[in-house]
This record gives sequence, structure tokens and C-alpha cells, in this order.
Amino acid sequence: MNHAVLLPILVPMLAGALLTALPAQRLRAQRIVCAIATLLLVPLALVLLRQAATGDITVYALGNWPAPFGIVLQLDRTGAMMLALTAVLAVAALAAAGEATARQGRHFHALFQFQLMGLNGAFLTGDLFNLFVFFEILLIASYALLVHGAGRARIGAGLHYVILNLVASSFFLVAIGVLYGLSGTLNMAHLGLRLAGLPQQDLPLAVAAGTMLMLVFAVKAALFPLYFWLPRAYASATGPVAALFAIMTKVGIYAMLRCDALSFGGPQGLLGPFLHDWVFPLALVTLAIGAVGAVATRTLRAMTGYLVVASVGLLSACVAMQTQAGWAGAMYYLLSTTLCTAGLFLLADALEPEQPREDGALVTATRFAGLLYLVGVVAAVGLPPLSGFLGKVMILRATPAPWIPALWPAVLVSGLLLLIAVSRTGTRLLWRLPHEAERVPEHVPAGDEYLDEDHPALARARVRPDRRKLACCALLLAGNVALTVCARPVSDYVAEAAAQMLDRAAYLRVVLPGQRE
Amino acid sequence: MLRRLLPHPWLSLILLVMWLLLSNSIAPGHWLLGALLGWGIGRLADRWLVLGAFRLSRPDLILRLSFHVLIDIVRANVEVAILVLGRTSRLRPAFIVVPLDVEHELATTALISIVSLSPGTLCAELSDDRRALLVHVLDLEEEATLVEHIKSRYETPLKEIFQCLPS
Amino acid sequence: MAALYAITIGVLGACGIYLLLRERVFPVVLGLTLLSYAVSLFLLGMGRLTIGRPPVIAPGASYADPLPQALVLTAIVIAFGMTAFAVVLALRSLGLTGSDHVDAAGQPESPHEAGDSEAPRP
Amino acid sequence: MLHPVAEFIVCALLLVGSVFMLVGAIGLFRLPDFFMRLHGPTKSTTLGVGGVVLASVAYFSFRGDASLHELLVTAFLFLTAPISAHMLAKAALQRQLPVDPRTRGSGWLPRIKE
Amino acid sequence: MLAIVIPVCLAILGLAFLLTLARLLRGPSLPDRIVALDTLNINAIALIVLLGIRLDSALFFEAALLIALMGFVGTVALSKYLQRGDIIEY
Amino acid sequence: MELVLLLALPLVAAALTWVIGMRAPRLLAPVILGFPLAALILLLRLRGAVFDNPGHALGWRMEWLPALGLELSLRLDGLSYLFALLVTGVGLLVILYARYYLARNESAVRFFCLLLLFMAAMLGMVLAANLLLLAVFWELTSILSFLLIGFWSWRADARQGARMALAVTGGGGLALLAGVLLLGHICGSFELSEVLAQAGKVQRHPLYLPMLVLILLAVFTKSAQFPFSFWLPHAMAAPTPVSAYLHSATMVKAGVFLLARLYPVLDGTNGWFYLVSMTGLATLIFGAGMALLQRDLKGLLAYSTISHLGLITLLFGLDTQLSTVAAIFHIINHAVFKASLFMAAGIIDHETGTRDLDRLHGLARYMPHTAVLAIVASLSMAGVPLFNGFLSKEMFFGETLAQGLLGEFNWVIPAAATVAGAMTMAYSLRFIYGVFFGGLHPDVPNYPPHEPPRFMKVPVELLVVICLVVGLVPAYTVGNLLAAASLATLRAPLPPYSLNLWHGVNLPLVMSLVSMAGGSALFFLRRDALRRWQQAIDHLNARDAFESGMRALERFATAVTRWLESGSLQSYLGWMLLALLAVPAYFLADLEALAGSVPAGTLDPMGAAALALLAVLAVAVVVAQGQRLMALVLLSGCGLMVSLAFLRFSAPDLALTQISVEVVTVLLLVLALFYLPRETPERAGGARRARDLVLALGGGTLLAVAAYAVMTRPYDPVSAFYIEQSVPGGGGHNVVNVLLVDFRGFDTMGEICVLLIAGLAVQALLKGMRLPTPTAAPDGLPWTSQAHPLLLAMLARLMLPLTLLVAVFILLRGHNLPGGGFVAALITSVALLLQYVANGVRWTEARIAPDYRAIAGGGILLAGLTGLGSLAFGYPFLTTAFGHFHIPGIGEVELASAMIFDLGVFCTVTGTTLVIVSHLGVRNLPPARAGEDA
Repeated sequence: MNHAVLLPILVPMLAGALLTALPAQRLRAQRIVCAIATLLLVPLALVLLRQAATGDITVYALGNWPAPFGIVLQLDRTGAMMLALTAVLAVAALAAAGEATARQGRHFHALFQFQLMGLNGAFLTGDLFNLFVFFEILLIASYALLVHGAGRARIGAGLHYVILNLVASSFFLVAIGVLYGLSGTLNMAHLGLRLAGLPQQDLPLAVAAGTMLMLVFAVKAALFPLYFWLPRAYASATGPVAALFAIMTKVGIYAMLRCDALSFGGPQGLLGPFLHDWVFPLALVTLAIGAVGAVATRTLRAMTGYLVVASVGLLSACVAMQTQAGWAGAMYYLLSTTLCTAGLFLLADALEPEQPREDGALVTATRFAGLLYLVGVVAAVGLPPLSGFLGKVMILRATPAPWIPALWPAVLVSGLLLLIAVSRTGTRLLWRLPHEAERVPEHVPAGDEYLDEDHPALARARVRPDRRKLACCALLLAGNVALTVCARPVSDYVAEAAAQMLDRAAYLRVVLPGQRE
Repeated sequence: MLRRLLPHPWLSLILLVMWLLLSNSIAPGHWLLGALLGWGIGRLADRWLVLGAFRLSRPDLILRLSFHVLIDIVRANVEVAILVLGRTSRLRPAFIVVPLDVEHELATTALISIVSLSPGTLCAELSDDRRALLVHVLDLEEEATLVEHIKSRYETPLKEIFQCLPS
Repeated sequence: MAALYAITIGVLGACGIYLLLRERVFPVVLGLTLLSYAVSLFLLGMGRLTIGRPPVIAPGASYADPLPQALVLTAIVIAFGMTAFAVVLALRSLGLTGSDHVDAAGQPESPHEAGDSEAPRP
Repeated sequence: MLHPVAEFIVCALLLVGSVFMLVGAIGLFRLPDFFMRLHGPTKSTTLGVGGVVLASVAYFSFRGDASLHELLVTAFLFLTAPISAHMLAKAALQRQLPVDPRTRGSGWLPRIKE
Repeated sequence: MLAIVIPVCLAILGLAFLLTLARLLRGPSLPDRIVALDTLNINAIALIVLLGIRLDSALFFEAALLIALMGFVGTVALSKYLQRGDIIEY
Repeated sequence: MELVLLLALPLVAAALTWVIGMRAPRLLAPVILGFPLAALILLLRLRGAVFDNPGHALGWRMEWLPALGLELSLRLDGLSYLFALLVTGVGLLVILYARYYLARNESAVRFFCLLLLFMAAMLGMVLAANLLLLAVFWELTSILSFLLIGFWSWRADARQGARMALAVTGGGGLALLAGVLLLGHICGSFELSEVLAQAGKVQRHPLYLPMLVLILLAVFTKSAQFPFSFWLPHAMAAPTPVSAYLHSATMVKAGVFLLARLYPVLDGTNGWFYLVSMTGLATLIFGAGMALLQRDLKGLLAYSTISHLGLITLLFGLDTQLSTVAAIFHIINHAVFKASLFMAAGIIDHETGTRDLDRLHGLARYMPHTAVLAIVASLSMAGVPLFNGFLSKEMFFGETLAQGLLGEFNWVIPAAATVAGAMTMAYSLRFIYGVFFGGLHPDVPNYPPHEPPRFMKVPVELLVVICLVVGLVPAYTVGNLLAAASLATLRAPLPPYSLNLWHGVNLPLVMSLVSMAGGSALFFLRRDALRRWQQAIDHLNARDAFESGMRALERFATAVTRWLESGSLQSYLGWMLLALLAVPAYFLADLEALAGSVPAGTLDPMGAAALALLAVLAVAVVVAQGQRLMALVLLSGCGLMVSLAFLRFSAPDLALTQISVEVVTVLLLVLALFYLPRETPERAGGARRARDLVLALGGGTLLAVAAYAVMTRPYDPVSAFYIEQSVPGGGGHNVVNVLLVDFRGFDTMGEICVLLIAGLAVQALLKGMRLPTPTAAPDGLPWTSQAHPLLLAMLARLMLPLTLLVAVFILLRGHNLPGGGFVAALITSVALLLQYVANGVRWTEARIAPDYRAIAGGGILLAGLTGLGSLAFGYPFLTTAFGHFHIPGIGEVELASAMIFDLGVFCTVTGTTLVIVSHLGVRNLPPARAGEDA
């Protein structure tokens, strides 16, 4: 019996429980436990990635009850990829969250571990209700992490986030209920089998439930008009938390892909009309709103939030395509955008401290910070040559012909808006002061004519940004660069992953060996 | 030593009986389990069940009092039923004050419970110094009679049951 | 029976949603609770209505569908945890802003807030 | 099937219990002021529930498997009902609920309004 | 005989329920409503026991026990709130 | 391989700048210079390979992302050779020049690094043999140009200029991407060799026109064609070496390079002709005119560049083979003279401290050497014979006459060309005369100006020499290069042309003469008018317009965002509910029959009554929501009814859970209510209420319809398995409990985690929370003085052991009868919480106060470890084991590992509930009560 599949859930859970049981004042011990548990996820994810890369789907029957009766975990290429992404993000976020972050509130480490547990569980589970449970775990942990350290903005954003998601969760249950009431099962693969055999006159019920399910996922993914919670929540969270949250919206996207393919029959299935007629236009609107919102913001933190929204728009459009190429593009782009937005959140945390320093000093950009910003936004906006660009091109190429007139202009125009936004934010953030070593040259008149309203007093003292956060940001962005350099293996992997995901028969063979489609 | 081991024998006994009732069985296993739980919870309760120093004496009085109370409840219930179903305008509600002689907390508690349980009377308030009880009566004929009734029928036996030790 | 059951779910759901849309936190929490009642009944109903046949194994009996019951149980527990969190969050917001308006903490701080009619109580 | 006598006992107890429950409810419904209404539930707990519970005890015991555990329900109610009533009465006094004008006496508590 | 009496009892209890509900809805004061709620609890206990007899099942007993055991806690909390505002104090 | 080396050289140099800059800043420039020099030498050595085999290009390729058609493939043909030569040659000179231009304290590392990176990007672009790769490098040049323009980042004009340039050229890059994707889609490949071979297919394709427009958009933005030209003058905020390199010689040529590169596939259509030539013509005139009216020296050069780029574009648009040759020739010439002019302007700026043409005059006296160089270069720009500019201009004039595309209006093009030539002459004169003559004492900040360092002039001298040599003996100098480049562009045999200074007296020469004379006349006779016009347009500033446009965009974006994200939860919820309800309802509308085939069960009076009461109470909650406590009481009633309904519909476990949860919830809400206002002011207007009502009714209807429709349909649940397996497989009679701890134990595991996290979250939130403590009841009456009434206190203590016993009972029997860890835990919690309420915190915590959180965490550990136990026996996580043991004297005892799991659940739930409620209750330390003595 191969138990490795279980560990990404179990390790954080036990670590979280241990951290809860440990006395809260032993912060150092807490940090060590948390770090070990988090670091453990990386080799684990690599092992699972290798295991999944062979193309086999690993099924783990919890409690030794076979599907569809017991809950099963299933590891496929997509799941392994998401696990690896989570592990990388987690390491960077934890490293960036120094002791100061942990001290802002209570139970940071335990909550962090539970958040990872929820994420990993959502990527692994093959059972619809179990998915709900893991969604709740990751949500409640995210509520807690979001308001970590309190503060007015966080509490305000947190309250909205919590209430909206609570309502969404209720509808999640309703959708699960209808699907169970029709099919009598909760296993996603088995559900797919049962729904396919549903009498024609009952189909609208299944479609409505599926639609509701997808919309609930869309709330997590932050699709228009369900995205309202996101910008403020992300902008107000502490940097490391926001960085970890970069993957939260992607869980929604992942769940949409997974459920559509496995339970609703994918391209020829039940949700085609919904995805094509509803999700696709909404995705375009989301893309537009993300771009417009980014232009409207004045801080890197807030802008990154909108970059997330824009990426969700593009990803949802891919989801709606329901093609192997589209989904492969989505997965590649998902990797890219998650890494770079997480990196940008960390960078924002380093450059835009939440409270002004007591001595009134400004955080100046170092050259390194500038480089990180450049790499981050180039990847996030989808400019060449980084992976964001490759992902966008993959998506543009995968667009079905009838959608080209809608999607291409949307992508290009939003790209232009984002470009304007990042250049403005970047100049405002990084170019307001001469670099550390420089002074205004004498031969150029440095009179008032050169100083505009964004220009703070040159006389203020300056400090360098937090090195640790920059280093973590660099780690994530290096991941993004690696995606670019290793574009070929990664794109092959995602192509196979998408193909695997769409091949429902493969899942049925391993999950329900006795049943035939 | 015995007190250390079995700090609340009465409580443990009650718990054992309760357990048997709960499990609706008198199988030996349940006796054992009940005794174990009675002992365990009894020991646990030692830490919080600080009922004050008292000696529970006169089990016969307890039985008699219980019997009285039960009888009173049944009797008064019928009376009250008639009152309630009759014309409400004939009711003679009143607040009366019952001065208290009992000092022990548990005795006072028991008295309040009994007064409240027996229909027609309801203990509304205990004075801050715990020397008087405000009772609401649904249909009062004579205040003195009722006060006397409460004191003689309930308070006196309670006083005897909870004999206070000199503190 | 099913019709009445469904209607009750509908009424509960409608009441819950209406309360959710109020502007103070307390009614919103009430709404969430009502909605969770509706959802619990809904899930239970998905196992079809069965009267007097609890899923406890006894000789020669037929049983109600136990699975929805297990789901509802889980859902109730989760809803309890979530409600508790939401309530405390609302209190925290009240502590920060002096108002229990759902948007209070999201609005920028205004200097007049202390004297606002929304302050808890004089 | 039950023995007719046993059945009669059960039925009697049931009816007594139910009627007292109803009486309590009627009291709660029609009595004029809060303190009087408060008497209602106390009644139903004691005899009403007692009756029904005894009926249950009798029923199951007559059926063969001695069942006394229902008695616990009454036992607990005997413990808790006075608390509820007392607390509610205190609350009502504290909130100075209006009292039926015929009520005599106000005890030593001057707060009680006539 | 039981077959007749039980529905009759159910009807009587139903009536009790209705009266209590009326008080719950009508008030007029908060303590009135709390009393009604408490009574509703007690009615429910009787109803559950009756149901047990009717269905000839002991599975319902715990529900009655739990209401008897915990129902009053709500009443206590609410009435303490009316007395003191804060229900958990030093 | 050489190509890779060519590309790698500047990259390596860029990397080296960081190293050298840290260790030995003085060696920076000399070391760096070696790399472009090496690249240049490498290029010259490759000359033979390119010139001698015109049909054959050097190539290199490596896979990058084959799935996308994106390859790292490079090729070196005549056209790319020409551009590569320009890029490395001018780059070399610019680096040398910049060494002296940069002030000592400026970040030379950053500057050279960016410059070298730009060089690499530009080389990559001209060498790219894959269209996608070309687009990649194209966009890279835009980004690097942005960074270089903004080099003096503390200057507002530099920032704005940089942003503008990025917005325009970057936007163009996006258009290019789209265009290239379309082109690749049409051709089925992005490889240049394959694309160029499919001209016919491309031009017949329906997507040809959009593709052409997109690509031309990229070309025009990059090459600053009208109306996208406005960014270039403001890019002059960059240090002058940058202007010389990027904005005259190389980057702005990228656009025309692309025209040349794709010429074989794109040209020959009406679309091409009209778009390209008309844009070019407009730019030519507009640029020349504007150059005449500039006050800034670099501005003049910038508009002149625009004008010349327009000329080149026009030549491409004229679409004869010879015009293409002329265009390429002019690319070379323009790069040479304009780079030298920029450097000269940089020297003037550097030495005098100003670029204001109104303040500069008479510099010939102070910097005679520089003056000579600048004059030669500007004469070349003006197209005066003997210099290289003349040659290509002659060819241009010739081609304007040779074309016949406009029919009757054919004369317009040569006429316009002549006018433009005149204006070119005029602004060249303005540059020469205005700066170096006309007045004795220049009014400049650094007075008196003097010659720059020796080596700063070397690059200018070299370029000026090239101007002269090419102008005099074109065939020997650039003949081969031009031929190779033209061949590579046309991909057809070259038309006959001669590169001679003298072609005899012909119409082009006449045009030349006319334009020179006209230009001189314009400058010398109408100087005052020019100055007036200049002042008139001075305030017309593209930057301001652009910035205000950007601000408008920002305002619009802010307005949209504000409108959408109003900060109102009600509106968010409204949107969300609308989506969550309306869309499923839309699909549900397809349902033909509401009721399914299963007959609805008969009405059960008791169930019906409970449901009806429930509905009534729910409505009452809504009605009573204004008075909070009342609403809470009613809600509690609802809870009771729900549990009755559960009980009735065969779910005793649920009823137990609901009853216990209800109690804890009430405790929690009452605790919260102490701080919250007692009443809810209802301020919503009628419209809002109506909206809410519609949403609520809609939601309710949807739920009801879905519930009814599903309940009346048959289904085949997997539950039969659970009922079958519960006793033999799970060892318990209560199937629901077995489901929870065994079949679906993993859900339970997650569920207790949720609860624990909620507890942690609440504890975290309560840290440092400050709440105002109300001192009197809302009705103005005081609180009572008795905090802990005797009766309650005593009875609560008595209840505790009894309740605990019941909890143990419920816990133990859960596996076989309704109950279980969760309910038991809630009973325990309620019993303990009752102590808090009845006896106060101090009393309770002094006697019974274990670390609730540790219990909660320990519970999960216990449950988790129980699950792990099965791993030891080779079974999956959470596999349960149970056995029946016969103990003499006691009887049959069943022990199951699921019970330990349930114990874990019990611990977690107890711990968490207590954490939540007790902490909420305890958070106000000894309260100061004003009403204490009342």
C-alpha cells in the first residue's frame, strides 16, 4: 500500500494539531515544527509528481472502503502539479513570514498548516462532499489568516469575505444534495457515471445543480459578479498570507475543471451550454474588470489583487473552452500567474510596509527590488519572454475559432491596460527617489520642474526593504523563470495532464474497477 | 482515607443508579461501569462540588419530605388546573414575603426549588442577605397561612436535614 | 408530504436570504442560521422522507437513507463553527468602529464616527 | 399486545399527562400577567410530563423489557424547571414588567409596580 | 384503546403547542416569549415520549433526555441576559 | 553557432557589468567595450558567408516550446546582417560615448547593463527566424527602452516619457503578437522560412486584412509613425546616448525592419499600399514640419527622425522593388547621420548645460571641432550632395515619380516629397545656423562652453567619416551590403540600379535643388514667422495630452471600480445571490414536469404540524428582526422545530445534534448580544426591500422546486451498502455513526479540523479586542445586583456530574444507538458553560479549567493517530478494527478503534466549543459596573 498520497493532507493536519496543543508562547518551537512540516511537503510533492508523471492515477481508499462507498483520494498529473505548486508557495510564504508576522496575532503557524491541509485535500479528494469539507477547511483557515493581526481594513474585508463565502457554502451543499438526490452517490467518478445514465427528463435538475456547483466554485475563483470579496481581502492581508492566497482562487478553477471533466462529462457533457454561454462572457468581463481595476489602484498590493482577478478571467475563459489545448494552456498559465502574483504580494509587503515606520523613514527600492518588480510584472502582465507570455500565447492559440473575435481583443486590450497600470505603479513605487548610490547630477537642473506630485520629500530618511521578503519573492519569481526556461517539459506535462483529466474512462478504470461506462 | 478515595459517596451512588437507569439494564457489566463512572466523576466533582461543610442526616426526613412534596404537587396541580380553566377574574394573585430561617445554601436552594415546583407558588426573588424570599402566589387566600405552611411543611424538615456544622 | 416539506424549505430559505440582505450583522447571522436550517432539511430530504425508520440496525426493519443524515451532521457542525467565527468577527468589527453595520469596518475611518448615531449606546 | 388493564393504565396516564400539558399551555395563554403566566409551564412540567413519562415507563415495562430510564427525564425536569422559573421571575422583576392590578403585596422590593 | 388514545393525546399536545406558539408570537414582553420557548421545550419532551410509545421505539428517548437536560440552559442564558446583560461574568 | 555567440556576447557583458561594477568600477567601460567590438568583428568575419551566398542564410535553432511553434531559431541573411551591423556598430560607439557622457556619480552599472541588454534584444529581434521569437524580442526592446528612457527616474518628465513610450510601443507589441499569431495560423508555422514562402496563400486568406492591420499597428507604433509619433519626442528625456542608440539608429528602425522582413508576404495589395504609403507620407510631412518648430535641440532631432522614418515607410509603401532598395539604403544613411547628430547634440547639452535652441548660438567659436562634425552630419541629413543622405534622397525622389498608384493624383506624392525635402533643409539649417552661428555669446548655464574630452568625439568623427565616404563612393562602401540586404528583403532578383553620386540632370535632381533652395529660403526669410508659430504651439504638448488621457483613464477606472465595489456587502450579496439563483433557475426551467414518478407520501399530521410551525416561526424571525432578543428567541424556537422534524423524519442523531448545537448557539449569540445594539434600525428603502424580497422569494422558490422535484423522483443510493455493512463491516448498529466514524470518517476528520480552526480563529480574533461595556440595560433600568443567583449556582453545580454521566453515556452508545462523540461533547460543553454562567468565571476557572485548546488539538492528534494505527497493519488510513470480547462475569463487550476515533472527536469538539464560548465570555476583565449598587 502506497501511503504517500495521504501525507500531503496528514502531515499538515498533524502538525497543525500539534501546534494547537503546544503552548502558544513557545513561538520558536512553533516555528520549527511548522517549518519542518512545510519543508516536508516539497520532497513529498516531488515524489508524487514523479509518481503521477508516469500517467498512472493513484487511488487511495480511505478506511479500506472501495469507491463509491468510501472516500477515495485520487492523484493524477493535475493534482500532483497543484500539490507541488502549493508546496513551493507554502515554503516561500512561511519563510517570508518572519517572527514579526507570527507575533501580530495568534496561532499563525497552526492556521498556516491547516490552510495547507485544506488546499492539499481539495486537490486530492475524489469525493464531492469531501471536497466540500476541504473547501471549508481551507476557507475557515483563510478567514483566520486574512484577519491575522486584525486592523480595521482586514476586519472589514474579512467580514465580507466570510459572509459571502458562508452563503456560497450553503449553496454548495444544496448542489451536492440535488446531485446525490438524483444519482445516489457522492464519488465524483461514480457521479459522472450515474449522471450519464440519468433519464432525459431529469437532466435539467442535474444541469441546474451542476451550474450551481460551478458558480460556487466561481465564488472561490472570484469570477464576475462573484469576485467582490477579493480585491479588498487580498489588499488588506499580510504579505505572506496574501502570497499563500494566490493559490486560493486557483482552487476554484481546479475544482471547476475537475468536476466538469469527471462528473459532468466534460466537452460533450451537461455543462457545455452553461460554460459556453455564461462562464465565457463572465470570464471576459472579469478580465476587463481586473485590468480596469489595476489601472484604478495606487498601490502594488491592491494592483496585484486585480492582477489576480484578471488572471482568473483568463483562466475561466479557458475552463469554458472545454478542450484539451485550452485546459493545458490554463494549467500552464495557472502555474505562472500563481507564482508571480504570490511573488508580487511578497514584494509589496517588503516595499509598502503596512504602517509607516516610526522614524518616518521611507522604504526605498533597491536595484534588486526593482529587478524583482520587473520580472514579476512582466510575468504577470504576460509580456515576453516570461512564462506569463507563453501561457497567454498557449491560451490564444487554443481559442476555438468562433471565440477568437471576443477573446483575443479582450486579452490584448486588457494586456495594454495592465501594462499601463504596472508601469505607473512601478514608476510611482520604485522611481520616486534616486537609487541609493545616486544623487541628482549637478549638470542637470534638479529644479521643481522635474518633481511631480508623486514625489515625496527627498530629505526623508530611507531604509532598505526587508531582505528576507525579497529573497522569498525572488524564490517564487525564480520559479517563474524556471517555468519559462523549462517551457517544453512543463508544457508537455500540462498537455498530458489536461488530456488525462478529460479521459474519464481512465478514472473509472481505477476508481471503480467493477463498473463500466 | 475513605473520604479521599470516595469523597462523595451519595453522589457516586446517585450516579450509579443513574447509569443503570440510562442504560436501562442491570447487567453486571453496567454495574461495574456505573460504579466506575460514579466513583470517577465523584472524585472529579470533589474539585468543584464545594457545597460547603454540612452533614446530610436523617434520611427518613428526606423521604418524608419528598413524599410530602410529591403529594402537594399532585394536589395543587389539580387545584391550579381548576383555577386556570375557571374565570381568571376570580384569581387573587399576590406577592408575599417568606422570612427564612435556614442558613445553609443547599437548604435554601432546596426550599426555593420546592416552592417553585409546587403549583400555585413561585419563588421570584431571594433577598441579597438570603433572609427572605419573595413568592408570587397565583391565588392567595391568606398570606399568613401560606407562609406558615411553607415554613412548617418544607423549611423545618430542610433545616433538620442540612444540619449546619459550626464553621 | 413532499410538497409541504419543500415549501417549508422554501420558506426557511426565503427568510434566511431576506435576513442575509439586511445591513446589520446580527440579522445576517440570523439569516445564515435560518439558511443553514433550510439546507439541513434540504439535504435530509434528498434521502427522501421516511417516517419512523431510523437507520439503526434492528432485526427485520427497513431504514431511512443514512448518508444524507451523516452529511447533515457534518454540515451542522461546520455551520456552527462558521457562525461562531462570524459572530466574533462581527464583534471585532464593532469594537473597531462602534457600529455593527456590515460595511462599517470597510469604510474609511471618519472623525465624526464617535458621535455617530450608530455608536453602540450612550 | 398489551394486557387490557395495562393498556388502560397507560392510556390513563397518557391522558392525564396530556391534559395537564394542555392546562399549562392554556394557563400560559390566557392568564393576565406575566407572573401568573409563569405558573403555567411549571405545572405542565411536573404532572404533565410526569404523566406521559410514567405512561411510557408503564408501556415499555408491560411490553416485557423493563424500562425505567424515562424517569430520568422527569428527574432532570424537577431539577431544572425551578431554575427556569426562578430566573425568569427575577428577570421580569428586574425589567419591571407590569403586574396585574389585583395583585396584592409587593414584598420588600419597592421596584415592583402596581 | 391505545390506538385511539394516542392520536387524542397528540391532538391535545398539538393544541398545547399552538397555544404556546401563540404566546411566543404575541409576547408581549420578552420574558413572556422566553417562558413560551421554555414551555415549547417541555411540550416537545412530552411529544417525543409520546412518539416513542406510538412508534414502539426507544430510539427517541435521548432526544427527550437532552431537551430536559439542556433546554433550560437557553432559558437561563436569556433570562440572565435580561437581568445582567452579560451572562458570563467574574 | 556563431549566431548564438553573437547574441551571447552582449548578454555576457551585461552580466559582467554587475561583477565589474562592484569590484572595479573604473574598468567597467573598457572591459564592456570589448564585447560589442568582438561581436562586430565576428559579424565582419561572417560577411563572406552572407554576401557570397545570397540565397542561403546562416541558421541555428533550438527547441523551446515546440507545442506552441515557438523555437529558438536564428538566421542571418542580408537584411539581418545589415541591422546586426547597425546594432553592434552604433552600439559600440554609443558605449564609448556614454563612458564620457555619464556623470561620475551616476549608476553606470545599471546604464551599461540595460544598454547591453537592449543590444542583445535588438540583435535577437533582427536575427530571429521565428515570428513568435521575433515578437518576444520586439517586446523586450520596448521594455528595455522604457527602462532606459526612465533612467533618470527622479525626473518627472523621464518617468512620463518612459511610460508613454511603453504604453505605445508595448501596446503595439501586443498587436504584433496578435498579428503574428494570425499569420502563423494562416501559414501553419511561425518559422520565417516557411511563412515567407506562402505569400499567395496569405494574401488570399480572409484574415489577411486584420492580420495586416495588426502588424502595421506594431510597425507604426514602434517606428513612431503618424499618429503614433507623439511618444518619440518625449523619449528624449532619456540620456542622449540612449536617444542616439535607441531612438535614431536601432529601436525605431525595428518597425521598418519588420516591414522589410515581412515584405515578401505582405506587400502587393491595396491595403498594404494605402496604409503604408499614406501613413509614411503623413509622417514625413508632419515630422518635418514639427521639427522646424521645435525649441529643444533633441526635440528637433526627434521630429526629424520621425520624418525620416516616414520617408522610409513611404518608400516601402510605394511598393516597387527599387523603392525598397532605396528604403534600405536610407535606413543605413539615416542611422549613420542621425546617430552622429544625437551625439553631437549630447556633447552640446553636456558642455553647455542646455538644449534650448533659443539660448544656444554662436557655439562655433567655442567648440569648433564639434561644430564641423555637426554641420557635416546635418548637411547629410538635409540631403546635400557629397554626403550619403543625398544619395538615398535622390533615389526617393526618383521613386516618387516612378510610382503610379494614385492615378490622377499621382503628382501629390512627388510634390509632397519636395515640400518635405524643403522643410528638411530648413530645419537642418536651423540646427547649423542657430546653434553654431548667429550671435556671439551663448546664454548658457555652463559659460564659457568648451570642447568635450577627446574620446567623446571619436564616435562622432567615425560616423561623420562614414557619411562622407558613403556619400562619395557609395558603390565601394555599402554596395555589397545594400545588395545583400535588398536581396534578402525582396527574395527576388534585384532590379537594376546604380549607386553613383552623379546621374546627370534629371527630374529628381531638379526636385532636390528646388527643395534645397526652398528650404534655405524658408529658413532665412521666414525666421520670425517660424518663431511665432513655435511659440504658438509651445503649449501643445503631446505629453500633457497623453498624461491627461491617462488620468482620464484612471478616473474612469476608478469610477468603474468604485461603482462595482461599492463596499456594500448587501450589493455584493445581491449580485452573488442573483448569479447563484438565476442561472440555475434558467437551466431548471427546462424541466418538463415538476413532480417525478414517485408518488408523494401521504401527509403525516405530526410532521406537517412541525413543519408548519417551523415556517411560521421563520417568518416571525424575519418580522421580529428589529428586536434582536426576540428574534433570537424565535430562532431558538425554529431550532427546536427543526429537531422535531429531524426526529419525525427518522433522523434521531440529527435531532440530538441540533438540540445541543442550538443551546450553544444561543449562548454564543446572547453573549454577543450584550455588546451589540439591542435593536436593528431598519433604514432600507422600499426599493431595496422589494429587491431583497424578490431575491428571497426567488431563492426560496428555487430551493422548494429543486427539493420537490428531486424528492419525487426515484434514485438508487449507494446507502444500501452501508446498511448491509454497518454491523459486519463497521461493527456498529447506528449506521449514521458508523458512516461518520468509519465509512466516511475522513469527512469527520475534516469537520473537526474546521471546528478546531474556528476555535483558533476566534481566539486569535479575541486577542486585544476592546468592546465598550454597556453599563445599563437599554430600557434605562439598572442591572440586578445578583450576578450569580443562589439557586442557579447551586443547582448548576449539582447538574454537572449528572450531565457528565449522560455525556459519557451518549459517547459510549453512539456506535450502536443515536448519540456519539459530537453530541456528547456538546453536552459536556454546555454543562461546563453553565458553570461559567451560573458561578462566574473566577469560580469555574479556579476549579475546572483545563487547557481547552490543548484538549482540542489533542483530540485531532488522537483521531489522526487512531487512523494511522491501521497503517501498521497494512491497511489504509482510518481502517477500523473491532472485536467482541467475552469477559467472564460481565458479558459481551465490544471494542472498536472507531470508538477511540470518536473520543478524539469528543475531545476536539469539547475543547473547541469551550474555547470559543468561554473566551468570548471571559474577554472583559473585571467589569466596572455602574449599576452594581443600584
